[in-house]
Amino acid sequence: MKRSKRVIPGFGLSMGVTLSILGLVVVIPLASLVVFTAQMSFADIIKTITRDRILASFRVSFLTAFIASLINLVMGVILAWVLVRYKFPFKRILDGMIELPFALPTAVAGITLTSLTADTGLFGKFFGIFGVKIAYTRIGITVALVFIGIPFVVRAVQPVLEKLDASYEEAAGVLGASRSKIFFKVILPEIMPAALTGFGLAFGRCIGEYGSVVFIAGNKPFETEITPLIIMSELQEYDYPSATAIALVMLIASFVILFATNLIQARSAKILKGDS
Amino acid sequence: MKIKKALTFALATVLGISALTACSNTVSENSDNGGSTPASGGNTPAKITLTNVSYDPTRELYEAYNKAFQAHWKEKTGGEIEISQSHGGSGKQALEVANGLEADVVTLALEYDVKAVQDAGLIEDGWVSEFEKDSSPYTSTIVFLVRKGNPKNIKDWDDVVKEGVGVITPNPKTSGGARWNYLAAWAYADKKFGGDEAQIKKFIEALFKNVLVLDSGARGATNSFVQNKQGDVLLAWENEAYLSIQDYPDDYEIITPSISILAQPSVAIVDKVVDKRGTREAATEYLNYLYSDEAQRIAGQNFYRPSNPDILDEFKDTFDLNVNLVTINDFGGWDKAQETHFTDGGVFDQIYEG
Amino acid sequence: MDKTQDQSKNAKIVKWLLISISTLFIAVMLLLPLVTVIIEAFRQGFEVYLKAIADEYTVKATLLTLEATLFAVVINTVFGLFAAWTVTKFKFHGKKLLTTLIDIPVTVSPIIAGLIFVLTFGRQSFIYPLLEKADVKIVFAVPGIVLATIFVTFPFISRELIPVLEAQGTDEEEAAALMGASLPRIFTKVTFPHIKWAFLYGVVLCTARAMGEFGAVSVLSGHIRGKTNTLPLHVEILFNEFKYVPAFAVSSILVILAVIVLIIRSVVEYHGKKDG
Amino acid sequence: MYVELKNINKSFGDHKASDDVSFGIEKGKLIGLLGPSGSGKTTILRMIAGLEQQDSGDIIIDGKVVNNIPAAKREIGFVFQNYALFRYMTVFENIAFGLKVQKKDKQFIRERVGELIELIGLSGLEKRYPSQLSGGQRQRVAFARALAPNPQLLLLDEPFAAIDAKVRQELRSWLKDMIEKLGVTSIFVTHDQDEAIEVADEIIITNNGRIEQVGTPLEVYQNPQTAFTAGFFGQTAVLENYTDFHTFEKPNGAEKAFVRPEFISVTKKNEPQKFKSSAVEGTVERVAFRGNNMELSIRANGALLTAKRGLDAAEIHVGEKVDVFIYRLFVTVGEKAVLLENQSAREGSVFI
Repeated sequence: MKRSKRVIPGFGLSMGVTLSILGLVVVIPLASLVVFTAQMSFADIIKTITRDRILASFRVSFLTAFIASLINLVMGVILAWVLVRYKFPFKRILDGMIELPFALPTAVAGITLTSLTADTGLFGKFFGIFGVKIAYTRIGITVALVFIGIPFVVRAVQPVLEKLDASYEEAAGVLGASRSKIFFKVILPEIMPAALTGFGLAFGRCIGEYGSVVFIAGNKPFETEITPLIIMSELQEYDYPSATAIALVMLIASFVILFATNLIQARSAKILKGDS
Repeated sequence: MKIKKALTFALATVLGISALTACSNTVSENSDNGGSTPASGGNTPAKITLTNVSYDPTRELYEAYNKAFQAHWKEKTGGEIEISQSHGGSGKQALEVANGLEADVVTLALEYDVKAVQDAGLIEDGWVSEFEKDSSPYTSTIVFLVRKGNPKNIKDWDDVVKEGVGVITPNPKTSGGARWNYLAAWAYADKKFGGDEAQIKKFIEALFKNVLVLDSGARGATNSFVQNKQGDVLLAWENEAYLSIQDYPDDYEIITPSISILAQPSVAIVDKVVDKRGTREAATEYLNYLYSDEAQRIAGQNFYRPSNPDILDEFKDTFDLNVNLVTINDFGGWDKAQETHFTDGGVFDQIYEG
Repeated sequence: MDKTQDQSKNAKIVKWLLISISTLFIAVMLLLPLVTVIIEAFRQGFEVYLKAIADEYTVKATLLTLEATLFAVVINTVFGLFAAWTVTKFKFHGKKLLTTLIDIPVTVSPIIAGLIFVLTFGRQSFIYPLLEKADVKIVFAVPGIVLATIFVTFPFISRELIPVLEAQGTDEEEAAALMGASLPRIFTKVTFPHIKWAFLYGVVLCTARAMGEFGAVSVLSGHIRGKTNTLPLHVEILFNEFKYVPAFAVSSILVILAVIVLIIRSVVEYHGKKDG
Repeated sequence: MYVELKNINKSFGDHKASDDVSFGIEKGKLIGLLGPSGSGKTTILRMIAGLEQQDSGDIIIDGKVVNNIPAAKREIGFVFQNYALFRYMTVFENIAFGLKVQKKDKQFIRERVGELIELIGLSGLEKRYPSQLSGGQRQRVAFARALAPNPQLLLLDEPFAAIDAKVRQELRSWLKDMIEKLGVTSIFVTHDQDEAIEVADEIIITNNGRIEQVGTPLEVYQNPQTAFTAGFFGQTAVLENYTDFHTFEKPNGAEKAFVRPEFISVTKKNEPQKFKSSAVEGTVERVAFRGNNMELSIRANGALLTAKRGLDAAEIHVGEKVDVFIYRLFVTVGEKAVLLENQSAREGSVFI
């Protein structure tokens, strides 16, 4: 990196404010988690996080979060496409509702979704006809997580799609490509980095989601018990070391996910900007 | 140049931090209006506030009791008293107190949870004998709540473990009430199989095979059973079961099993907090008054079994007094019960992991 | 674009198919829970509803929620502006790490978010004695709630600002700086007009999320009625008291707040696009 | 005629982009669509490609009415103004795209793309992404991509607009050579007169959605038939009262006149001026060095004229009084343009 003199003023001030708030709100608290866990021996940590029940909860959390984010990836791209490319009645309303999961308290969402998808609820009854149970199963968890993750992919893809120059599609069209080919070969590569970023954020958020899931999950060990709930129950057993060790695993997972999305963005930036 | 930059930087950092702490200071003052300030002087203060950290099913009980106590306090001292309630899973509540939630008194589901607060250094040893009846002013037990007409014909624990019966109970790992459920079932099996541990475990295993939803708290379990109509039988606190009957008299019935457990919720003064806030007198009176006839009746009206036998007798039409109740001492006390059954890798984990 | 009858017919089918899928998805996943909340809230008539929302504890919880939201928005605004300025206007080592740290709160489980503050400021923390001496309560008191709210909404404003500032480059600021403009002047006259709408959008999102946070606040609150109960927690309490109608009535306050915020969001976005 | 447009109309809202446009193009020709921005030239190109649909009129390519044939089926190559290279594809993938769409076999694609990369002189850069190429290289790739499926008609939208001046010159001749070599009928859009004159076999001048004139560069330059064309080329000066300058006749309905720099002879007071009697006096307001000549701005009879003067001639300074003689000018009569020779010079020799 070149060391050029900074022309724009305020580096010290803005960096100082940024770092102090960041430190106080994010870094110190996160570090305290690490410090606390570090009081355990490494072997104990490993032993704690590899208990069958905890491994099972990782499986449940990661699997449902992954499926939910995958559904959101596909639906997010479709929604973004529809909202950017088509004109139809009530579009503004549809667009405006996307952030609802951010705004609606997760507990309210959980309670409501549970009452809708339980055997007695509107959807529970309907799917019950086909013998599909939603509430208190992994499907239920997935439904709650889909709800939580909706805004991420849509809001990541939408601006990219809006800015996408029409000439790319026209160029492909003139060259004889069909609509589906244009979409998959030309448009999709353009929006994929954004979509994957959204996917990563949704995935990270879903793994850790608690409020909406506890109501709908059923919480049965090995079946529908999610990791955040395990952390909660470890806390209630005054087992701080276990809780923090498991939390640390989740935290590392968050870091890895963010790191991966950053990598994707860096790779696409490299292709787009050509700074090799 | 470098030094100047560093100075700006340091200044900014200090500014940022002081801004933040300034915020939190104002906030904490806000939150405390009428909190810790009074009660330090010797004269009767204008208003005292107490925080009672309790567990889930006592909401209605303390709502009624607090009113009665306020009247009593006024009569006795002429002063006003305000009581802030906090409810939640018993274990979680204990943990929060241990972590700094400022509670003057705790009224939790089990002795074990109060002990956790004690272990944090907040409650002095010997609290169990500080109040009458091992500091449990009221007791309860575990009963079955079934749907009206008892379609699955559930009479006792044996019927609960039958195949095809859907059971709702909270998770013993996270819910105090659920531990009572578990131990009650264990007590029954213990008697049935004459202490044959392998068979007892099998029995408990069969019970949890039938569990459809394992909510994290007693109230969540009741919601699953009552609101979302899951399962055939809810293993519930006696008072919870009666509350549901009160709300939906046409939908549910209570079945009392032949053997259950005497659940003794514990109350205690949080010494560190009351000393700091100067509320010991009020807190002691608050818990003492729980043993008064008035309070005992309030407990009975809220479907808790009064610990005063005379008052309990007044409610003999409500409670099935013939049930054979074991106590936690039959399990060697809470520490042992916790160690054997509920710690990680304990019997409960073995049931699921095995 | 395709003018053959067949193709344009196909395109139309695809268009309406995608619109239907999107609308159905939003209706089922977002609208229905919303409507359920409202219907349940009014199940026992308007009077019961009014009584529920005029309840002393509900009012106090609403005020606390608004207070926490206000703090979160103010602090995140300060942070967001400074962080975005730092990240986009200067070159320095460790920029990637900084942006990753800023993003971390999005993917950290709310439970862990609560836990880390308990670890940092709770009894077992080494700074607890200091706090006790100064009689500053953080965990299980309002400051803890505020901190948790700040944490979960931490990147919301900076995330909106950074891409806009990045796209805008540093030319204008450099030009202004060369003419001797001071930092406040450069910021208010040159930079801010560019990011006005993105900034407002971030504030709106931050507000929405701050009002609805459940998990993290739940861990840090202590649930003392009338003191440390936010609206989402109050909903849970009512639900746990089997007061379903009041629970949904209080939820409806949150829903209405969310809808108001989302309407503001739409308006902001609309203006932003018109200007941009 | 290989490409023919018949009575094309096209509006965007209130804006009339094409107003009864008709013209024809012969096979193998390189056509320049020239006009100021907003004159509707790009719309014409996009309609030929099928990227826009005309409101009325027919477009005929190779004897077939293509009105209802989608862009993808018209077998047209199109080079976009910004090139629209697919950013996530390498040079090779970009050029191969059209062939892959046609499901050509791999071997064929490899050969054809290799051939084209050779042709555009970018061998060795196959694996680069567009962002890693210079402007000129991108343009060549866009050109190769358009040519890969072997189109019968190549359309180029402002092909040189995004390239810096030095490379532009070079690319112009490269493109002209390339198109001649391949013999593909081509139409390019430009707002740059020099570019059109230099590159095109034939120029179509558009203005306000209408075709003003069609012809070879020389024809269009020398014989503008409309007022617009007359004023469009060169650094024309407008004379509101051209009769102030001597010895031009005044046809019926004549309004104003256009004068190009090369129509003007400037002499210092002490230099001989052949038509001194018909010259007027002017004041030099600005002198600018233009590389191979000096450009003079002269105020005469209230009008500001631009004239050229060789570097060999004696220097002229700002503020100097000079003699200005106009050989010829274009006079507008309504929409038409008429060339008028200075009557004094009619007998004299003409030079451009």
